[in-house]
Amino acid sequence: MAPDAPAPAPADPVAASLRVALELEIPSDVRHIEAVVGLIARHCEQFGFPRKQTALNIPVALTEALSNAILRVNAAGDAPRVQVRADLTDERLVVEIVDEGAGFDLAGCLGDPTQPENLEREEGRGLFLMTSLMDRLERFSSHGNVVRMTLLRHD
Amino acid sequence: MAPDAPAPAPADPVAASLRVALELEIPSDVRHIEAVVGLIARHCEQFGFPRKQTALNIPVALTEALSNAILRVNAAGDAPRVQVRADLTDERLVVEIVDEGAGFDLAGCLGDPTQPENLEREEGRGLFLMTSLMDRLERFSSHGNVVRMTLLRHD
Amino acid sequence: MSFAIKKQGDVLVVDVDGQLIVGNRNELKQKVGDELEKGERKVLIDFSRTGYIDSSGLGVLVSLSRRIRDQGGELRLANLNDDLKTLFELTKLDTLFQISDTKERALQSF
Amino acid sequence: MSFAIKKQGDVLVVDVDGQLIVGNRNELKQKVGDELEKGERKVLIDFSRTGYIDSSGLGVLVSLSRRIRDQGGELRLANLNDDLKTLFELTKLDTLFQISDTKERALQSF
Ligand SMILES: Nc1ncnc2c1ncn2[C@@H]1O[C@H](COP(=O)(O)OP(=O)(O)O)[C@@H](O)[C@H]1O
Ligand SMILES: Nc1ncnc2c1ncn2[C@@H]1O[C@H](COP(=O)(O)OP(=O)(O)O)[C@@H](O)[C@H]1O
Repeated sequence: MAPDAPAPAPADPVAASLRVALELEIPSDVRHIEAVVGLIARHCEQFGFPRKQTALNIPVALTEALSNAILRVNAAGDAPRVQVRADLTDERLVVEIVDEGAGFDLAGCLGDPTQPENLEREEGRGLFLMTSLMDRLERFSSHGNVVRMTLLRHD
Repeated sequence: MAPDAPAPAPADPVAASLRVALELEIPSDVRHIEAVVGLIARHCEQFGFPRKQTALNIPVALTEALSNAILRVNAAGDAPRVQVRADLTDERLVVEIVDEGAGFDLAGCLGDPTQPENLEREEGRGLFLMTSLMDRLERFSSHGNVVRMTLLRHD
Repeated sequence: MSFAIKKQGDVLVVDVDGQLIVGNRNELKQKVGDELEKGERKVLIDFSRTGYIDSSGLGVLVSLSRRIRDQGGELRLANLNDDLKTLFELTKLDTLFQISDTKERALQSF
Repeated sequence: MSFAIKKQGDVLVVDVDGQLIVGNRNELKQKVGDELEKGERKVLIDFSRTGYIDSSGLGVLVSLSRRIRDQGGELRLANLNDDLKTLFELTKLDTLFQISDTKERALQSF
């Protein structure tokens, strides 16, 4: 390697190959939502996800999933906890929210809050926003009720 | 919850329970070392590791492990790659560097470069710095030659 | 996050600072509710300093809107950034609320 | 990372900007080597703008030190921050090099 004319560094394989997994657990309390959302949005920012995704899609969809997990299961008493797992690459975010509830029928619960008769309802926009703001929404049971959301990075 | 006197938010369970795993792979080329080191040091900073650890212990030990992996195995030709895995919590960093070489006898290779007769040698300080700057250094074979370093967060 | 409430002429102006989400929506509901009980009838909510709003936050806006209308009052929203506009469009709530680009226009529209 | 070389009186002053590690140590070795061939004998390496140094970087400093001494010259190091001092102490290289706290003191020490 000639010191005065070093070969150009090859394209950035660190960013291209990087995969980041986050895992955390919070008590079932809505006051922790913002910290979790901030953490995951910041990691997506560092990966270069566009501003709209880190400021709108990710915070809103994640807040919905977390508040559903917290509010539905909190009623159970018994200090339930919510687990959050995020898996991030250059290309997509996959985030899983796990609560201790019995789960629910995703398709059956998904209404359309934009219908005129629903427009003035206070509730019922959470799952709708999750599907609208994410590319994929899944629910399954695996050591708890898991809601998995996938967002592709669109530039 | 009375709106004018909300209960104080409980201690930060997000930071306390958070676990971050990073995985990446680079071509065996020393020019990628700084990017990998910067990435991992930055994540440790975000976890609140003290400045000395993120500016000295982590960068130097990681640079040693990466350059050993790159320089020892590069000779083999055949576009070898180096894998890096970091596992981070509030309490410690565990980082593994995996090369495609046959491995080496860690105890046998560990000399003492501070002995007077070694002081003017150009080589032989890498493993010594890794053991000095980290709390634990291990080597084993598992889909390649794995060097694992553990650093406890000391405030 | 916090809500600042002040009077401008006969309009109650509410600034939403930070997120309007499940964790603080009741605070907004209560604060504006208290003012309605004191007799306020014109309410302007200013979102120029707002981050994001979740479905609970939208739900509180819907409920306040109805409550104000039922008492013969009027509600205006102002200064939604592009992300918040997207949110109101997605949920079609842009058809339910009277939304102004600036606070001045919102004040004039009462 | 880069190396800036300038003359100050009869002393060659080398600023190490950024890391001194396996990826750029040869550049330092070569640049200082060239100057030695041109007849320079007093060399001061200034670390005030240096990040971290790895064992390869330390190795180059050791080899330059020997080479300069063999040619009847002198090498001084200056402005090591606390982290770099720790590194020189760990490796006992603080006993091999003449290290000054400031550039002025290093210049006076030749
Ligand atoms: N984590 C969950 N556990 C149990 N039920 C859930 C969960 N998330 C959503 N649901 C069900 O889906 C329904 C619709 O949720 P959503 O669209 O968020 O509206 P809202 O929460 O405002 O009722 C909820 O009323 C609930 O029955
Ligand atoms: N990843 C590796 N693969 C094979 N051998 C290694 C590796 N890392 C270290 N070694 C062995 O350990 C020895 C000491 O390494 P080190 O202390 O870093 O000194 P240096 O690399 O300067 O010789 C090396 O010379 C090499 O034989």
